[in-house]
Amino acid sequence: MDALAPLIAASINAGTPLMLAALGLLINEKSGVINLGAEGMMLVAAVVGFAVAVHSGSVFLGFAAGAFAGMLLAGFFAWLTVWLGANQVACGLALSLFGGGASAYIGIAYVGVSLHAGKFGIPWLENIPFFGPALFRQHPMVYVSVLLCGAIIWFLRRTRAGLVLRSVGESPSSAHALGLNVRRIRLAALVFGGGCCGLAGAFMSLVYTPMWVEGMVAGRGWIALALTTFATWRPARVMLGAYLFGGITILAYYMQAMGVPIASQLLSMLPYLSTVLVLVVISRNSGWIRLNMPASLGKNFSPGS
Amino acid sequence: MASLVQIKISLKKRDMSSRLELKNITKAYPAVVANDAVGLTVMPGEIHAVLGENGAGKSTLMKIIYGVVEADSGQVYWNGQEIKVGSPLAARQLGIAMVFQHFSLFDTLTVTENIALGLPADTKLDALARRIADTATQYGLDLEPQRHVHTLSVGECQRVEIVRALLAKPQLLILDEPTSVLTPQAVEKLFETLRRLAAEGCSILYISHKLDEIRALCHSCTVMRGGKVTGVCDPRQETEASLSRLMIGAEPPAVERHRQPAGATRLSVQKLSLKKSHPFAIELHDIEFDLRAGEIVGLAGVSGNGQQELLAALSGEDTRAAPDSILLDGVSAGRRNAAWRRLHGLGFVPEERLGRGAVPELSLAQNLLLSHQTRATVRHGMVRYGVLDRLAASIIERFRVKAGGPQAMAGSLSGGNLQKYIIGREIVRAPKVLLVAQPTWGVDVGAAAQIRAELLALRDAGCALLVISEELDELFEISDRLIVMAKGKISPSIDASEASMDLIGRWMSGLWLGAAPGVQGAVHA
Amino acid sequence: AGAAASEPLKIGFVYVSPVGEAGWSWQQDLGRKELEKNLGDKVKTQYVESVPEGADAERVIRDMAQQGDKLIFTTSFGYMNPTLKVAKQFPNVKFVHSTGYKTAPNVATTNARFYEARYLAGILAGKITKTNVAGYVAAFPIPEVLQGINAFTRGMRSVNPKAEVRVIMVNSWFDPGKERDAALALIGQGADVLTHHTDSTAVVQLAEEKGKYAVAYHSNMIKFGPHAQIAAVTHHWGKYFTKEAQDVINGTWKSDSTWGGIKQGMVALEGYGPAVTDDMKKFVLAKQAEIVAGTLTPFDAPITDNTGKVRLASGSLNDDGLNKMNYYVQGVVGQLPKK
Amino acid sequence: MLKLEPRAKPSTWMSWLSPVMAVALTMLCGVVLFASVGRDPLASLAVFFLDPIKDVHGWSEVGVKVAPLLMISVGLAISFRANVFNIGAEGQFVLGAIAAGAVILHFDDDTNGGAGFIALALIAGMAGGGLWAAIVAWLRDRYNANEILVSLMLVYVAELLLSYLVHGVLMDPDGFSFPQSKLFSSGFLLPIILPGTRLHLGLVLALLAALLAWVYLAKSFSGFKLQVGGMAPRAALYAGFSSRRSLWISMTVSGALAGLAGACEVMGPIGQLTPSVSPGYGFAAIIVAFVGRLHPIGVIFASFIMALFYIGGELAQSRLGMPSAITGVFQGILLFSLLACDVLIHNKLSWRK
Ligand SMILES: Nc1ncnc2c1ncn2[C@@H]1O[C@H](COP(=O)(O)OP(=O)(O)OP(=O)(O)O)[C@@H](O)[C@H]1O
Ligand SMILES: Nc1ncnc2c1ncn2[C@@H]1O[C@H](COP(=O)(O)OP(=O)(O)OP(=O)(O)O)[C@@H](O)[C@H]1O
Ligand SMILES: [Mg+2]
Ligand SMILES: [Mg+2]
Repeated sequence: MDALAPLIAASINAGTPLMLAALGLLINEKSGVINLGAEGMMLVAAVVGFAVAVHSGSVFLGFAAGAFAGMLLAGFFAWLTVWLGANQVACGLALSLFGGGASAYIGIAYVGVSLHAGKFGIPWLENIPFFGPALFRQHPMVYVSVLLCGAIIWFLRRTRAGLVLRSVGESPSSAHALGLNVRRIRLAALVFGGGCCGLAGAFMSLVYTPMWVEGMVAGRGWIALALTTFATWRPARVMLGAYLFGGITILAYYMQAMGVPIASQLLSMLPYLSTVLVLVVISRNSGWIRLNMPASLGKNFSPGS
Repeated sequence: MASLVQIKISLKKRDMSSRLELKNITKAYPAVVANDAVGLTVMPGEIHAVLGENGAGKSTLMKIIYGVVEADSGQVYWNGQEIKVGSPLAARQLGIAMVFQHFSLFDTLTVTENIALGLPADTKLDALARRIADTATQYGLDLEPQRHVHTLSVGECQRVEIVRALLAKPQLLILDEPTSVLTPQAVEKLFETLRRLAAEGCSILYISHKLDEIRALCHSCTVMRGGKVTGVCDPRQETEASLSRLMIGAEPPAVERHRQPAGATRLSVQKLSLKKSHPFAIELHDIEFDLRAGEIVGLAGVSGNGQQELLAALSGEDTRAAPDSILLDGVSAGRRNAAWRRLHGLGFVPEERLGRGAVPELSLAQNLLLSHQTRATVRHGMVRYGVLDRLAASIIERFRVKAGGPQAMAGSLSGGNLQKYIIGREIVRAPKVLLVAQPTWGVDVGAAAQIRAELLALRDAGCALLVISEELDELFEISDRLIVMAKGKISPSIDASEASMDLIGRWMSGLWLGAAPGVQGAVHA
Repeated sequence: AGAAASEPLKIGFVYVSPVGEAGWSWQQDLGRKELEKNLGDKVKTQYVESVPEGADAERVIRDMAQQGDKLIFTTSFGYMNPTLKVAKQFPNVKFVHSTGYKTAPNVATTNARFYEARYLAGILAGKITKTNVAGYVAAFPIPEVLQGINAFTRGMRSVNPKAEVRVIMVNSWFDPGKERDAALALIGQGADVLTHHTDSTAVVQLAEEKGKYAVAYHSNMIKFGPHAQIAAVTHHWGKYFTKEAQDVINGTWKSDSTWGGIKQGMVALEGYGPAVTDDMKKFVLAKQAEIVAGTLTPFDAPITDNTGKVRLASGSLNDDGLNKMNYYVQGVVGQLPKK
Repeated sequence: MLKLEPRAKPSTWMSWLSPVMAVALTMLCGVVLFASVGRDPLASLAVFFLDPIKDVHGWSEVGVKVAPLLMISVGLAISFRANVFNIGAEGQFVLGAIAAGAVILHFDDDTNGGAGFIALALIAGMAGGGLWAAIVAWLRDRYNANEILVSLMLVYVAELLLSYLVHGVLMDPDGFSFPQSKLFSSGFLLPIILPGTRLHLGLVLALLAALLAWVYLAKSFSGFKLQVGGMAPRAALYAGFSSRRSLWISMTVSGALAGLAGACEVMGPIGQLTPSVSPGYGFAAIIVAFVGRLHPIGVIFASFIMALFYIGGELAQSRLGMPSAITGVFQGILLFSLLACDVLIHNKLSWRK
């Protein structure tokens, strides 16, 4: 049981970047736009956040810069897809590709530079046996991400802005006819999503590793995209899915360390295979998907017609 | 005489201050000028009709008033003041409300949420539910605020739209073809509501293709043609013929038809039941009817009562039906796909032309392949494009389709022309059974007459036709027998000559179920 | 034939990853710089980084040869066959391939006996650990990695028979996120000394953050783990590169297999951290002297694997045995994939 | 203000001009990029775009790179046209390599080989890639699981599987436990079509695939059905074209072509199974497919440009000392430019107050 608390702590830590990114992508997708550029945005944000933190000495500024970088790229994506009507899938792929190259290019100067991650803990709570080490010794960003999840639940369920967002994703033409500015709402959603992906990328380079290395996001942007479908566009399930994925990754390492006689490659497949498995289980009921999936997902809308 | 009336009305209007006045509104799209220097005046408390054939520019004009579409030039006066309506939001703040021709509702949201989206941002949802209930009872428009829109019938959706408009306490209410989805009884109810509103001083702009409705309801009428205003009149003083002349310059040709005995059963539907395929679908229950050679059966009903699902099951787009529940010429076809049924003599014209009846990005010739899949057009797995071109050209000529030739993209045709092409495409296949949905939906009077004549000719040639339409007039005009669909069930069939509008209207609300045996007697299968 | 004295010898280097600031390619590049410093105007070097092991490597190597490089260092195992293919077409160009086992008249191979320093690091770890568990983050179960794991374990157990080593293969040479997660898992399993056979500094940084000890690999990472690092197992290519280049210039270059250890200065244990007491250091240095003297090797019999099978009953393991190593020794927790 | 206005009809002229403009725009960005790091922009561009093809050998190397890119992207063009988004070609490529490699290792005794065996290995590669893609098709068909995500997850699984195998059953027994298979003997390698270079039969197969795909999409009824399914799924249903069949065809064909590319790669320039057989061809081919407008002939040009970028990137490193990341930057910019320029096909620019 001694091993359980660190396992939980590590799972939460590993799940956090996934959750941050997936929450942002969920908001994107609720507005009807799918942005496959998550990986690229995370990478650029990771390097920009890292660079700023190194120069300013402030991790907080690093996060802000990462979020800003993500927002900027998402804004560019929004301009291409929402204003110019370019294909969302292709633009997203281009963004991923560009982000990979550009971050590597910017990052050359920062390879091997190190940041010192401090120790964290919530006073009192961190000393509770078991729960303290499992839950209450995380980086503040971890708690921010949990709060963000709660805020998004509240936003989507309770606020008018959330209602507006859902309506735009459901039927942009109807929303337009009611006088909602579909383009601006989609822009706002995309920029928010970019900001979240930026935070996730910055979390990778500032907290998770903490260092900059080319390609360090290592597919987490794609996993985050998978998580939104996996969660049928519900924030609480995104959280669950992210921690689960993080947990399975860590569990595979634990199993290796404990000497379970299964080849390491096969154990490393576990997170991916379990994602597919859960995806299959969730998607089986297409009616359920239809009820939750934004109906206009992936389709461009132009207010002229 | 019409011109005299016109002068009188326009003189009267100068005296009082108008609620809304449009001058020289012009709006051009890449392909057409939708509004060409249009003028329009609406007085307080007036129910004002806008009349015109398809594509005349009516909806565009309304969207300009409501701020959805921006005019290229022209002026708008609101209660005497020149204004600019930049967005629907601005329009609502002025006191303009609109019920769209195509609903602007959100399936996965509740009634309250849908209505809230059309109201000012500070509306509280809880308080709103009560206001909805109040307004609904005040005008006799029942609604349950917590229900999700996808669980509502089309009539109920219409009510949501109207309640949303009413809650804004408008000074001007715009209704774009609101009755096309209502039963005659519901239309009557709507008219009462509108008259009451008008009496309270609200102006109403009312768009419809149904001349009798306009004559019954409206105080004045602006007629449009090709984007221009061709006249203003008092519809109460006009006949349908004279209105029609104003609208298209001629009276619609009358359809000629003669009775003939029906032949052998071509399509037989027995105990057809189907579960929902998606959450927004309608379940079908024990559907039974026959279709015989040489007759047209009209299927009436308010849309959204299972017609879509029935058609999909009959056409083979939905292959979940029990094998024996659909017999095509005596052969079980419930599980067969559309291609198989087509091979066995079925033809089908769906109501959506673009994206279902035709692929917009493909040429007219290529679109033939959707239903012509025989040795003549496909050989050794390869498409014979030469054959297709010639066939397409002949259809274009025979059915007088206005198009740039066989290579024109389907998406470039106007709705009516594409409809003519698709119907032509199915007719030249000489089907034994033809299913037609909304044959003249959104099609103007002249083309509609042509299409109806073609359907009758096909009937006379021995084809069995099932025509689904929301327009009762049309069904009465061409059908030999009528059946009615409501809540996923089908009424007994009744001879068209024995049915009355009133009876069919009641059946459309599902009321045949408790019908007296006397009615059953008049019914024959 | 030697190059004309006036014309510098052009030398090419092919790296598998970005040079960066630490790790395998970084050490190679340090060697390149040392070579430049040592030979000055007599040589001119160039390098291409991030060359994928596969079809692309052959083109890059050939391009170098075509551009007139007379000596080419291909510094990753996956370049072995591409190097041999290009070497066949350019008999006048000399090639040196790292970590491989195939040679040709104009292809030499080189590698370092990392395991010697690993053994010494294991001794330190065995003395310093409180939990008697060390964690080892590794990339792939190839002989070079297994030599390191086994030597480390044997070193550790030579001073602390209760010690065990837990291993996680992350299936990647270079993925700090994974390396860190794996290290966390090892800490979760009770490890208080961590080491790695991967390319990033993640493991040392994590040990620093969590207050554990670390043995760095490739480079001295003391600045990433000022408290955590107890020592670093490092490699040093400059001297070897210089000698090879000098041989080419002199026309005395021969194809051979160089496998240098601590004695040859290709491998070192350095960067002792503050946690290492003078006694420990003295002890380790004494062992190091024995290795240099040849009286001690990390793989002296008996060698028993972790299933209990005796792999070597007498003597010490020869180079062939080292190269074919495919088992964990006693004290390692874990299992290798079976053939 | 400069404004976009919809055209009445898409412009044919612009659809040809747009890729040219996109390449020009990319070069312009290149000029800015090179100038900003203090390099002579024109000379640098020449290294990037001209040096790779300044002699026959250069062309042949581009050809070696074109072969896998083209083969994969032809398949992807077919699948994207059917609106089936197979993002996992990389995994199918790896499986093709594994299958072909396994067959070769099974039969290869250093003396045999020849056309029959080569064909067998190629077919095995296609089967491997096709079956890997068929898993995606099956999960989509049977369980409605999103093909983008499933195919992507299977990429990671495929790479780990390859690693597992070359560390295990497919490892060279005489290879000192190093993770790679033995070298295939010459009887199992693809014939070289240009003596003295590495240009192998794969390029011919890829061009053939492009040609066949073009005939299939433009002339055959099956290809027509597939595209209707992609353009208007409801029309396909109306016509009685099976969307399931489209899914299966497009998934397995694109998977098989990716598998074939993987087989050609290990039977051509690599000559053995190693832990990494692809530097990301499967992902690059997605971009190739889009740049080539999902047209089998268009992707020939697109894969040529992409190959040029790769090799140009290498040369920019060794000649100019630019970092390797530059290739990705250029590829991204190219795709962005193309997408932006494509807007002008359906819209025109006009001045408006
Ligand atoms: N967004 C648009 N882009 C291009 N053309 C349009 C657009 N909207 C309308 N049009 C064209 O403008 C003309 C007027 O259309 P409008 O919808 O106003 O007609 P309508 O009178 O309402 O017809 P209906 O009776 O069919 O509703 C038509 O030719 C139509 O094709
Ligand atoms: N959203 C749109 N964007 C661009 N062009 C459009 C749009 N809607 C309609 N058009 C074009 O406007 C023209 C008229 O189309 P529409 O279907 O509205 O005609 P219509 O007047 O209703 O015709 P009909 O009376 O035959 O039904 C067509 O050329 C059509 O391509
Ligand atoms: Mg209209
Ligand atoms: Mg030598």
